[in-house]
Amino acid sequence: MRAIKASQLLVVGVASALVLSACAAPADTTEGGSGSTESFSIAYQGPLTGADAKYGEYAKAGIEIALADYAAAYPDGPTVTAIYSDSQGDPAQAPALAADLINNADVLGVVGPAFSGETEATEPAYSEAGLVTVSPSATRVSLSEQGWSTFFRVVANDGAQAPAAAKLLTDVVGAKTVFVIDDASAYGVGLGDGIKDALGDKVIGSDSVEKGSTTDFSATVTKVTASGAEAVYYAGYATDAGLIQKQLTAAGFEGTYASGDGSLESTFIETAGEASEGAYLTAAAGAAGDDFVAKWDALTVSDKGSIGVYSTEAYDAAWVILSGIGEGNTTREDVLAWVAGYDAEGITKHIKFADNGEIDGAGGVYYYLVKDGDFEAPVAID
Amino acid sequence: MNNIISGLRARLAPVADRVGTALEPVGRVLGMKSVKYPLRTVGVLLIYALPILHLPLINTENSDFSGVLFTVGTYVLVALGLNIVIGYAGLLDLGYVGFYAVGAYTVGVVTSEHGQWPFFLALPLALVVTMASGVLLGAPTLRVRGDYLAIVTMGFGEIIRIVARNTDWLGGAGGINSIPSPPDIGPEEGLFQIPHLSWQYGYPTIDDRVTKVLHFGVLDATPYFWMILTTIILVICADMLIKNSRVGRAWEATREDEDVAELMGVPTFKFKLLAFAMGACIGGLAGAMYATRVGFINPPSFPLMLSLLFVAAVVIGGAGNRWGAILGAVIVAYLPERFREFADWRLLVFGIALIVIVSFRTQGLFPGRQKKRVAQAEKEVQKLEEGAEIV
Amino acid sequence: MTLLEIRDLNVNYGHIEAIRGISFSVEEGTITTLIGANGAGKTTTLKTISGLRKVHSGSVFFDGKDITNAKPYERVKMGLTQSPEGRRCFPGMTVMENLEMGALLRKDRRSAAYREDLERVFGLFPRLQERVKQAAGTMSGGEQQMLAMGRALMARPRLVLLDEPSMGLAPKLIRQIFSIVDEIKAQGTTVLLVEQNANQALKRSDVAHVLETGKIVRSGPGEKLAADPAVKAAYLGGDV
Amino acid sequence: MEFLIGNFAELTITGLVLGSVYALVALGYTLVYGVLQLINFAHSEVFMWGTYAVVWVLTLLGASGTSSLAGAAGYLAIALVAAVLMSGGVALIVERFAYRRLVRQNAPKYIILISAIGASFVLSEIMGLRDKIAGFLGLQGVLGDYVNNPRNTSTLPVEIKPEPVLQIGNYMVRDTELLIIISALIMMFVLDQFIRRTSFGRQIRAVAQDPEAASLMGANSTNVVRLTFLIGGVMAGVAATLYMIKVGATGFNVGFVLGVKAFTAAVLGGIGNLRGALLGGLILGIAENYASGILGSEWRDVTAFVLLVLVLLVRPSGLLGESLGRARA
Repeated sequence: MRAIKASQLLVVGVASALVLSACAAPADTTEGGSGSTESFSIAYQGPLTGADAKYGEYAKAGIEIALADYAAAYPDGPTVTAIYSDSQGDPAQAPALAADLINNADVLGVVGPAFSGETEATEPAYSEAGLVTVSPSATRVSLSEQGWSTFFRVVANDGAQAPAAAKLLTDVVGAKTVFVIDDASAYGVGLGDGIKDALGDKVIGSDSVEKGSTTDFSATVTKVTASGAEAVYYAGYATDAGLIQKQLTAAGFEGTYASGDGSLESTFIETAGEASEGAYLTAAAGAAGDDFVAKWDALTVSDKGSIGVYSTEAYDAAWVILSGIGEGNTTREDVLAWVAGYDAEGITKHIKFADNGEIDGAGGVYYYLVKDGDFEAPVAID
Repeated sequence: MNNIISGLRARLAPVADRVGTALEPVGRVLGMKSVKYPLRTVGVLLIYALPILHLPLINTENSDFSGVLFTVGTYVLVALGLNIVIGYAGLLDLGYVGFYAVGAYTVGVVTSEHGQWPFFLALPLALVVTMASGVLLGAPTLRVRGDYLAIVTMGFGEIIRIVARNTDWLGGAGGINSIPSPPDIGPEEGLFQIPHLSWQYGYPTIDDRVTKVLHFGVLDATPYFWMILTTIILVICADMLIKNSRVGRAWEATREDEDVAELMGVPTFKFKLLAFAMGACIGGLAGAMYATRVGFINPPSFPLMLSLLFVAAVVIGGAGNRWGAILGAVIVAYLPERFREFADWRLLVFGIALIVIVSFRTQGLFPGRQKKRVAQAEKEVQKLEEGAEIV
Repeated sequence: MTLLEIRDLNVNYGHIEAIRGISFSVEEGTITTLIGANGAGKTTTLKTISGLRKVHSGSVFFDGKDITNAKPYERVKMGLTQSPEGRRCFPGMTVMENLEMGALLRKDRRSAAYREDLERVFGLFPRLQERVKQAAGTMSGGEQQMLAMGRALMARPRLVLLDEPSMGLAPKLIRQIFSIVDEIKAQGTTVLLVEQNANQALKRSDVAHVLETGKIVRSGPGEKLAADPAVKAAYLGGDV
Repeated sequence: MEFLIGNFAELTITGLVLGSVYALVALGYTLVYGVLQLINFAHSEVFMWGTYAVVWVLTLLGASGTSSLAGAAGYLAIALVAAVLMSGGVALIVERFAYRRLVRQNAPKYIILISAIGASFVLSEIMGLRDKIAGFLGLQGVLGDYVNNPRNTSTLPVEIKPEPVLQIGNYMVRDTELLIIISALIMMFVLDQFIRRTSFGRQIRAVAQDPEAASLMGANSTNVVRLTFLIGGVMAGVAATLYMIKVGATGFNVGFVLGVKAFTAAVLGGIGNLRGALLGGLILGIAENYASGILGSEWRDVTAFVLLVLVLLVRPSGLLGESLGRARA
């Protein structure tokens, strides 16, 4: 009997739904109110679980600090909370998450998407919905070339990093021959190809190792040592970067090792061990200042992430949106306009966006030298 | 053809009768003699209506429900295809994601990377290409048996992904972006608009969201869900026809005992290849729809792990039973989205669930009907064994 | 003294009753034979005694102890081994390794008693000694049968179950196998024999039982059953 | 090609090193397959847990800094014991919870495969969530360093510096490389003798060939299966130690990738065949290196699988055939 009742109910439910939809006027679901009683959200889209979860953790630290700063700077402004949307960095999962954020009228801006792949998959929707996104870490060059009105990033793209990295290798390191390795990811190939273009015939060899598919790089190591290159640049992520350097050193390679922003985290030094001494890491990101770390320490929220690469960029991205809300922009349209016209000093660089959403003037590209088991303060490459 | 239809009818009649009998009281209440067709229609309509009803309990938090339903739809489609390979023909394919990728890449290449074909023209091409790739991969590999096939297919799945990554013509590591949505049918505003329900206050109210029918925008996944649901229904119909035809019986014979099937004149290799190609084709269909919905594909979207999830879907549902495969797909695709609040624990819980489900339902949740028959027969065979002594 | 006792044994396969309430006992130092047509339940009875099949009801006693629910290896330890139907030698192992498998649970691998048993088996089956290093899978059917029996004896059992030892063998070999069965008995091991080759089996049985569709329909001393016209008509027709 | 010839010795030896690890892990797959005809998908995680045992025990012992291989020998011996215990234990747990019930019920192979895949997820996720699990149990304070950053790479606290010891061709072989190859060969030899000569080994082979006949001989098949998993786990533990000596870093997801390769190696050599696992592992390791050298590292996995398909087309049951039972195993 129970089953019958349920199916009857369903039938009735469908019928009434159709009837309702036919005659009822759309109900107003947005809440009215003004001043400090209003509440809005900013969202983060990126990996919070899965293999890349640490990037989400790092971004979370920046966003939480920005929220605390916002509450201090605009005590009378609307209440803003953060929604963390866990895409795992996966283009397949991201669209449904983005749609949910778009359907949530409280969300006025998105910090993210964190990765380039998920950006490709979700930005068309954000763009159509007019929900502004400011990415702290999606660096693929092509992202700004697709005419998305809502796409902004506070980080220089791979195109800016590559020539600077090439310059580091030739001018600072003084290498005459360079071996370029990429990790066959979209990021690694883009960066690696950029460096090869910039170095021209100084590149005496290259190889491509798949991210995470092996921990044994002996064939690559053999290639490097056989080529006699004075420097190696690895375009990829920290663990593999560390393993390659360690195995290179073990095989007697004595040249200079360099890698990019994907490797700029302690994992690289831990993995490479002593071999990491004297390695260069390039990034279009400055270091988190003591001030930033102190603010993070002072945070009282229970889950405040941790500071790492792109934490400061996440802060800047969040701040661009939050300051807009604080200044009284409480519709998506206004926030979008605010971000597009933003022109102020951020903690990583001066933030002003070009029409395509790229950071104007690209900010600087820095290198970090590994010394005594730690990254030294960044030095601008110019 | 007549054969097929009468076979189909004979096969379905008892099921329909059983359903009819079970639902008889409902019919009496509604004052109808037979309710199975109206009821089934309502059921299908209800599934179509799911994305706009946003029913509490099954609605997903933090993840757009129609988007989730679309994802579930792709898994269901994939599971139907893989069920032909694993369930009907008994070939363990651990590289099925390869065909999914081929379908997606075909659409990506002809609609965005190297052409501007409309989606509905690219779709048939994707079917042809995946079917061809199924034959191409199947021809050499299907000669190896059993578990070797599993590892070889797994290898092919990986090869497809790596080749896509290393081939610039296929977009390389960066993948293919700006894959267009299917063209709208009818006017820009959709044929008509359907509002969504909201359960914000515990009872249904009309939300201000509307879905434009047959308008494939990037914001609303509902039309895509309807597209894939319609495809699923068509595939199920085709699946029923084939399963009950001579081909279906040949698959069954091949699966149960390849040598005996050969002796009875079944060209087993041909039939295995057919199963492989058909499975590939349906997997490609799912991949094509995925590509046009997400608009962006790259090699990491097709990891080996996905193959394992697909196999898990088919097997926990009950290999050989299409409804079981569908249920399995729903479990594998929907539950992780529904229970997003478990966030980091999802894969762990999923792993535990896999172990628990299979250890209590050793034939899957819904074993195929012939599987049940086989299980029954095995008991009898054991008795006959006794008499099969060679003198 | 009664070595093995079966009481009211019932064994089912699914819903099919393979053994329906049989009872019999095996006296120490004798040869007991079960004969019957295909599907009568002979092999099932032996598998149940060895613990490969679960009992539905009834009980099995060995040496006065209830072993109805004992594991196969526990029964082997107590001195109950079987040479299974179809020989079932380990094809990938040498003759010696197969014999050693038979003595798996013995702890006295280095003792004189063990060597004695090995000598005894080689005495019974000289062919095996010639082929100690040959893989069992490459030997003829008769040789494999000898190996299977020798293997069962290596555990130094008190009761050995022989399931169709003459199956598929040439007449000359069959006679040889049966004379070895006599020899085994003479050396003091009790034998429970299952045979289709009823004539040869009955001749040397102290007691025999006729099984039909899971039931014992006739019992008696072997010679007497062999003379029974009904048994003769049913089982001794075209026998060797 | 010129590159291959010029660096033949180096590519071959480093390939052998890689192949040795594949081979040791492949043994776990091949043993379980030999006895149960099942692919133990969770075996890769058994290896992964072993690598963590190495890291943890060295952290516990307070090892730090850098050391030569000989200098760290004491530490490594203890780590080896820990890894073997850990991997062996995890293998037994897998057998108990993912296999035993299903094998007893004679469940279809696919079902057992799914159970194994489930176990694989569970094992790697437990490792990846160990901080949260420790927090849940209130042990975070006690376990501290051992459960931090579970999704990140964990590195060996003492860094082992390889020293060149032996010139082969134009390549100076490092001591670590020599150790790995020799250890793998020794382990293979020991295992081979164990399976061939001991009573336990004979039981394993007997159950592999005919489980019912084996139980008539008094073999306890539950114990044999357990033993098989245990041996596979022990070998994975040895592999894990060697792996950590060479690579020095691990992560919760290192098992999957290596497992796929090791399994491929087992099939290549003939699954169920111990010597096949060794041969398959070594060939795969070398082939991957040669292919990376000639075609570029991005093609190495493709090469591995293409090699497998080609071998299976010519020899449908692997290079040496399936035969855990053969007299000459």
